[in-house]
Amino acid sequence: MTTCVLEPCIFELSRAGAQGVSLPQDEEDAPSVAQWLPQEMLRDASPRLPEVSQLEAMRHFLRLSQLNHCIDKDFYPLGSCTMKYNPKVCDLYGALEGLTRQHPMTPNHLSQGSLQVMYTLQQYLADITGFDAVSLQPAAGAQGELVGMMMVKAYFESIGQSHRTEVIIPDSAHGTNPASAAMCGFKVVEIKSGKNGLIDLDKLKAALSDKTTAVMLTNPSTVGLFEKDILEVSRLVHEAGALLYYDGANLNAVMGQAKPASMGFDVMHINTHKTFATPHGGGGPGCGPVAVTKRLAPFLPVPVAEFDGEKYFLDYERPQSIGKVKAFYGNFEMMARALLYILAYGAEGLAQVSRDAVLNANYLRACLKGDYQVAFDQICKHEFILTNAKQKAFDSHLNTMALVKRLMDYGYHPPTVYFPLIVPEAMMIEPTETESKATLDQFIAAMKAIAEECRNNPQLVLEAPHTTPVQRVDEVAAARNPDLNYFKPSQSG
Amino acid sequence: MTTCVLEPCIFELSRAGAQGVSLPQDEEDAPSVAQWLPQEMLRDASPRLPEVSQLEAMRHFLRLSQLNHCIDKDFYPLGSCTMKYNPKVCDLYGALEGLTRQHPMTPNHLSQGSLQVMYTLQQYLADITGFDAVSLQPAAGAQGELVGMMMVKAYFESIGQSHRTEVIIPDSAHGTNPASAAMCGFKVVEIKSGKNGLIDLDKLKAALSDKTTAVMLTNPSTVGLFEKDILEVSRLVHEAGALLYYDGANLNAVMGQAKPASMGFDVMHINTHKTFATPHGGGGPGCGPVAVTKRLAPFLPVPVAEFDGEKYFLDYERPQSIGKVKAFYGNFEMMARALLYILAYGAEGLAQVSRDAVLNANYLRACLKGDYQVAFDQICKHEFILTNAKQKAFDSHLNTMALVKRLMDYGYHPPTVYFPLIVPEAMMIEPTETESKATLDQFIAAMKAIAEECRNNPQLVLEAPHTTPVQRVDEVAAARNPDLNYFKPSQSG
Amino acid sequence: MQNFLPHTDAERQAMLSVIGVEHIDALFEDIPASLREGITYHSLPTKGLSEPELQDAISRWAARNQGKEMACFLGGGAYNRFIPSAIHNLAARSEFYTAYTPYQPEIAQGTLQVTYEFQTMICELTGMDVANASVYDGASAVTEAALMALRLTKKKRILVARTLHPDYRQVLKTYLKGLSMVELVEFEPADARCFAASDERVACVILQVPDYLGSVENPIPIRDFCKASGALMVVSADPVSLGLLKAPGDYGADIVTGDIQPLGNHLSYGGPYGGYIACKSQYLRQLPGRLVGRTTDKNGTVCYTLTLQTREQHIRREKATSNICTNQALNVLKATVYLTLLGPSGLKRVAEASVRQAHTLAERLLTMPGLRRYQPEKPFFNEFVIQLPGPVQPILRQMEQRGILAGIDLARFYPEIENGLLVTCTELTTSEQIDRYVTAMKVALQAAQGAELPKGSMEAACS
Amino acid sequence: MQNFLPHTDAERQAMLSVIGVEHIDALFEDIPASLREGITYHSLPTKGLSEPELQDAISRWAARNQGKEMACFLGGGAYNRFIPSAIHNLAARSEFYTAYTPYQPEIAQGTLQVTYEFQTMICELTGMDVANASVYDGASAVTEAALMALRLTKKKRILVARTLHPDYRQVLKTYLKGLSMVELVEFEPADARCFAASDERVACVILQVPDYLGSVENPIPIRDFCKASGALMVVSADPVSLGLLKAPGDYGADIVTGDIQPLGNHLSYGGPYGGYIACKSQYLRQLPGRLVGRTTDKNGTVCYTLTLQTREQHIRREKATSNICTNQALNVLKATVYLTLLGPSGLKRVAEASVRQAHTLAERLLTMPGLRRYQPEKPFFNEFVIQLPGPVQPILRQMEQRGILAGIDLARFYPEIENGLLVTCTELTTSEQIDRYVTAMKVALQAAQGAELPKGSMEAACS
Ligand SMILES: Cc1ncc(COP(=O)(O)O)c(C=O)c1O
Ligand SMILES: Cc1ncc(COP(=O)(O)O)c(C=O)c1O
Repeated sequence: MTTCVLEPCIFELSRAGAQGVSLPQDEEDAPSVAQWLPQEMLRDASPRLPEVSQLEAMRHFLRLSQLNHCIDKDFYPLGSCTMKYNPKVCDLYGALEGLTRQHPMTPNHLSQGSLQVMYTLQQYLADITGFDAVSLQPAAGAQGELVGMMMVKAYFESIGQSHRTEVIIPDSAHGTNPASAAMCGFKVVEIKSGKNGLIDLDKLKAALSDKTTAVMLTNPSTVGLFEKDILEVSRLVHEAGALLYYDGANLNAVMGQAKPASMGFDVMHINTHKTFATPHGGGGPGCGPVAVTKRLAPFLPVPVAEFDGEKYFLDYERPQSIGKVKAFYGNFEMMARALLYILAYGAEGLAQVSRDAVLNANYLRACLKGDYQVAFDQICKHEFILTNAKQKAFDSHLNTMALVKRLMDYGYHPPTVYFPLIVPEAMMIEPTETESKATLDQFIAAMKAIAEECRNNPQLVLEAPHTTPVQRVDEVAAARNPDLNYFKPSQSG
Repeated sequence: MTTCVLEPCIFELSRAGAQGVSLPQDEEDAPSVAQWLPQEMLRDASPRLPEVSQLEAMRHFLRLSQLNHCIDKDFYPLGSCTMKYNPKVCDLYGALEGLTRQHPMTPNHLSQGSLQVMYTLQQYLADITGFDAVSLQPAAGAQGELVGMMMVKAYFESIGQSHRTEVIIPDSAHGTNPASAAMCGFKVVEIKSGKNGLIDLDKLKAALSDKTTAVMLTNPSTVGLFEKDILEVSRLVHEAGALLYYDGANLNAVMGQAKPASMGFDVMHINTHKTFATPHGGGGPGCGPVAVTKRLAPFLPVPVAEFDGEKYFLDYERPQSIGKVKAFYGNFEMMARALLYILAYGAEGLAQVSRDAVLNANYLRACLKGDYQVAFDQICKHEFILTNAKQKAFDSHLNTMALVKRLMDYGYHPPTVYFPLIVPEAMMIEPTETESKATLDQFIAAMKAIAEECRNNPQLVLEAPHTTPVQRVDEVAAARNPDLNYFKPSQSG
Repeated sequence: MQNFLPHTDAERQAMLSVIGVEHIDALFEDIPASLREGITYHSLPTKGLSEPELQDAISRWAARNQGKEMACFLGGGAYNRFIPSAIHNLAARSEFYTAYTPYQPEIAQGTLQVTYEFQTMICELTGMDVANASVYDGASAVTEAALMALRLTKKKRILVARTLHPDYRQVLKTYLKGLSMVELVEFEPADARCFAASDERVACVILQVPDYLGSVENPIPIRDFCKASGALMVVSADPVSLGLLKAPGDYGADIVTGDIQPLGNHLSYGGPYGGYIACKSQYLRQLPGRLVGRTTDKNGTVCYTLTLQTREQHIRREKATSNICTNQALNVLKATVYLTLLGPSGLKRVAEASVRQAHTLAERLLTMPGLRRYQPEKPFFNEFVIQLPGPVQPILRQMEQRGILAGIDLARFYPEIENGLLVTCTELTTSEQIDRYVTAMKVALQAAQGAELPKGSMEAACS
Repeated sequence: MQNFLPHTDAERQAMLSVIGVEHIDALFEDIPASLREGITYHSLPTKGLSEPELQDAISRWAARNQGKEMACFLGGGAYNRFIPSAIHNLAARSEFYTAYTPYQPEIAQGTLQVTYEFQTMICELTGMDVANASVYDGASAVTEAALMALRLTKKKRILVARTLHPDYRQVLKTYLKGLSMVELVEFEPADARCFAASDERVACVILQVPDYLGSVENPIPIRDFCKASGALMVVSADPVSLGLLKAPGDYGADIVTGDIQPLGNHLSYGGPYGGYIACKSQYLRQLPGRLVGRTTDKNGTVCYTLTLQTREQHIRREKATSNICTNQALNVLKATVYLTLLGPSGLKRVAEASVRQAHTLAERLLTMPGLRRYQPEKPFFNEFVIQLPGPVQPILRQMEQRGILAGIDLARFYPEIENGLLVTCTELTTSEQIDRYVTAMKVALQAAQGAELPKGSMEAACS
């Protein structure tokens, strides 16, 4: 039997003179470009890019691809990430040269298709969130947060309250929240969550002051529960003269049920690559539109797509705008895909998306709570948290990481682990609405089987995974001696 | 560890009410179609087609796909099949609605693009083969053979020689040759090959008579050797008043070296899915153009693409035509892909294709002959034959099938086995020109390792494959109790 | 220019020395010098085109076709149907697209299982017991069915409906020409006399349902005739129609054939499509083409394999059931994905929408003076024949100028139907297109009445 | 309508009973009733569109854009380059397209290894030691580099060339606004005085090579200034140019950034593209974004994993090097395949052809009376600035009518360049397009001289 050899690095396949694509020949009498460029700015040595035939390239990347898990292959119960299925009709985008070959500096009157997409998506997102205005420019959720915080800052400057410098963030928040606030120059004030993983109103009150610019919340929170006191929170925040930011990563739970603007939020971002199914592509690209109330609208990044009743155009005339956060207008393809997604579902369909997402999560919770400790055992929204509490009783080494690595042997991607930080040994499970009951039942069976293994054969679990292309990757060595570049494998770091 | 469970049959995944694609809703007041159709012709029960969500369908077929070997993943040394790499630029076809959405009955003046493709390909194939006229209509090589034989028949009828009823075919020929001749009503006269797997001139002379319509040859022959006496063969055949048919499956060996028409052939087919790289798609589709001399041109199937100096058109005015063998005009997409392929290489490139194909075959032969018996050990063309002669000395069970099954464990597709029939235990290896030296060297290493295993550990080989999704499929049971239909698993047969 | 060839010259030289020759020409010395001398491909470009140039070339071909911008009322065996996007994504996967015929089941379970699923789906649609892995197209399918019938019944007479697709009839004729003594007789289904008395000489009767002209006729008289005559009943059927219409097996067919193009395959100017053949299990051994069977492997895992290969040319040579080798596997994949995505209700809906649009258009056209339906008493599916008051071609040219491909001129195929135009609707036909069709037809008829046509359109008519 | 939701109503009910509630609404009772009451999405269609309707919608959007039919002389940070077809095939594979961030290395080696290969290629192009797995785009890349420099030097002054892409400068400004005391100073690279004396306050100097106006300037004075001032030298560079031009690391850059759009990524009206950042290894700990490292697994197999994650927000929260989480992984894949297919000679050829076409066009334009090049003494790469004798917009409208996107009007970005037009060529620019450009420009200039423009084009000019 051959041992499992993974694919060599592309540079190992390189052979001088090989080429993967044929380019036009220079004409016989083509002038040398050296005459036009300063000699000292020309390369002496070629970059060591790979030289391989097209077939060698295809095989290399095809084989690599097969080493990946993906949502089109199997379930991805990744809490907070909303790994839902992306309808393939969106892939038509790539075949339409009218969209793919449109240069961003093409004048408005020749870009009406693209502008229509942007304008319509702005309208729809405003409607879905309940806000007044939308910018599609941010490239992802984190950049949306940053834009939101920048607008908050600009707003307070515009009303002469530059003394406000603090942002209050619960300890359950995603890491991007404090990071974005910090990038904006704010001081982050972390508050401890209450017993249910929700806001502790007393702690909030204590933290609020005339230094507070904003409170950043995720709702449903990162433990998968709706902030039942949200209206009270909003009242308190606004009473303190601060604004309320909505991290839209969990929007998938509440469509058709509640609009963030109605909850009392002032500004939010949306992760189209979560809620509206633009695919993750192995880590990106995404699109992180921000939506705001009228009060904050003047501060939106430029340009914004507008419609004058006849034509769509890009509006740069926004004197109070915070400026730009991306070259051009944002990740346009993701906008087109998100718009297709929204059109595919319609208003009723989106409401059903959230209902099914919540149904699936509660179904899993109900079926798994016999075998695993549920961190907050009550009706949840689109996700919930398990821990290893029951399993570690059998063997103290049975931590969350061990449990989820074992899940890979059953063909599943592990849940999100060790997040949120407030639940020790968290396994956060978000099934999304696109998973069928059959898939959920199989997943339940796998989880139960693992629980059983923990009881009877903990070693099997502790040594997992057993069937993956590689097993128990040495991450410590990777960090200690970073090898990040094939030609310079050792970095001082 | 989980056991390897393959994918369930799609019908097992079916759930009443699920659907994989959303279709337009009927309008509220849409009339029932029952009024327009005879009641007794309407279905009583629905067909049991699967009912699954789009995600379930995607996962099912994606998982199935990953169970396949393919040329884009690894080497396919399949003799006679010319499994070369298909340049991905040809895939652009699928994105161009001007080509994909053209209905075959669109009038000529609105189909100039398609007709230009057909006309140009006809011209190029005529040039490459040296013939005068080409029909692109046959769907594959076998249908090309049939068309060729039909034309031969029509020709002899046209000159009043209907008494000719025999076709001479060497015993080394591909099974389609006798089958095609038989479908055409001819009597097949098989002649034994000479010692080198080539035509035995004496046997040929003996077989030729005034009953002979045609001799069907493959050149290079199916043992991978050029018929060195081809000019003499041609003289003999024509002296007997018969015609000479060229099975073009091995055209990949002689481009830029010799044209079949110059060799003395009168008619041939081309497998574009071999020589010109339209991909195999798991068994098809292909395209099997026929090329003929002036003498046979009047008999070509209708229509033929023509050009009047201004416009392309389909010519049906061919009174002596054999008729049609396919609805419409053939596998048009394959024609477009073959034309792109020819354009990608140009005249010099095609000559290099054959040089490299032959180089690769001889390189493998030279490197493997120490470990395996080469059936005809001399300079070969694009393929050559090994046998198990050396290996069976170690263990009489080490037949060709065992050897090649073991090759799968090394990641390779087996060579063509037990063909041609004239070489017992044949393994026919055709590397094609798109394989790099590195790939060939790895394959050689694998073959040598297997030779070593045969010596030292024959059991390992005899029980192979060990790493494939399934192993040693029970083909006897499959044939004895044919289960060809999920809902009717047992057939009387 | 490297094209897609991987070797560098240095590698070539290294390989030659391993072989033991100095120059590549040494590998071609067995080819007579007279053949090699002065060989050129003068009509081809000397050097290959680069990839940007190839991209450009194919885009220009596409741009020179006008079909896709027009409203398409063409049918006649090739249908402009909705193709779910997921099909392309799956069919483009290298694992399906660049795999060879699944002769080695250990590493071809993907293609094999898909084919088994396809066979089952075709049986469900047709009401048959077994189906093969495809033949070339609907024409070769019905032809192979006729050949099956000849072998099975050992009789020599084939009755074929004149309403079978004209191309299919031509293919049948071409194939049968080779076989001595076989008699091919065309009949007019409307002519009840054909089947009044049984005929022991008949091997099979071939009909198409719905027929080429769109009509759905009662097949029972033919079924009864076949029963009485010991002939096989062969039905050619658009698989989409079988989402709504009775499975031919349910009204007595012995062999059912057709083309799977409408199941998720591109129009592509006529191909590649794919033929299906399904039959009752007693005819299995005479079924041509590949068959996939379900079995188990040495570990007991359920798996699939090509089976009953002794019917095929690579084993049986001149005694094989057919010469077919390469088939239409990728089209089969697309059809299987299509049927999986649509399911029974989706397929039915597609069929219904097509029927509904065709009847809507027909009804509106038939209110126009001068237009008649051919054989108006017959029920029809999604196609129908309109008889125009004058020649068809000038009307088609007029309609084209309004962006409409109005139908197929029946003059070549059915000269007996005066000024006949075959008009097709599918589920993609929109109400707006129907409106445009009706308006354009009015204008075209008026122009035609206005005696002389403008010069330009007459010229176009001759091309 | 099922859309893409898998459950049937029966299944929903069954699941509710397992949960122990009767109605789905019971799962939403924790949401205040006041929020739930009367909620509607009035601007959305009530029901989802079917797939045929969606296919139609997206085709209509595409048809309303005119860019692809026109000869494109637009550049300015987004380039109309040749994209090898193999890229699409690979990027469309579900295993790449629908995978999540590779947090679990056991089942993400594909994405991880591709990223490692990308990091290496970027280092080869830039002459740096390490590169990250991407940031959002060229603008955020240069901005993150500036933030790195602030952290590394603990200084507060940033000098940025006025010839850095105007959007990038705007983004930089927007990001820096939040940070107190940081001073952003624009300089004019042509102005030698800027760097005459060293300045200890400077954290970094940011320049673009070739710059936004296409010029290739001598970076040595700035390099010397940085050395003397203890400032970091940050260079933003089009990666295609680095196939021909010296790696910035070779002339002293500390951090190199840019946008990978030109490496096989679609124009797509501005995104998604992808930013790269590469730096010397001593700055590694301040590099933002994901990094992939090579290591081994428990069996000793070479493998890849995300590493040094303590720099990132999910570990370090407000102390992270950046807030970035989702990045541009799929664009990275495309760039990696692009560079693999082209190799060093292909990339060089693409760069050379672009330079050659730009110079051909420039030379021909500069023979035309009234046209001048801005700063004609400077060498340029594949872009250059032409100063027109009059306003740019009417000329652009005229050129558009001849199917040409003639360039970027610099009025908004560089009002100091009177009537400036940035013109770009790439390897896809054909000689025929250059001829058309020259002819159209002649006509347009004549029309402009003829005082009044025709009415239609004036209207268009205002849109
Ligand atoms: C709760 C939460 N907030 C913010 C983000 C950041 O979004 P993005 O990755 O799109 O930048 C995420 C993404 O994982 C998240 O889960
Ligand atoms: C020598 C030879 N002849 C004929 C054929 C038949 O060609 P096709 O499969 O295209 O019908 C083949 C294909 O395998 C072959 O190898």
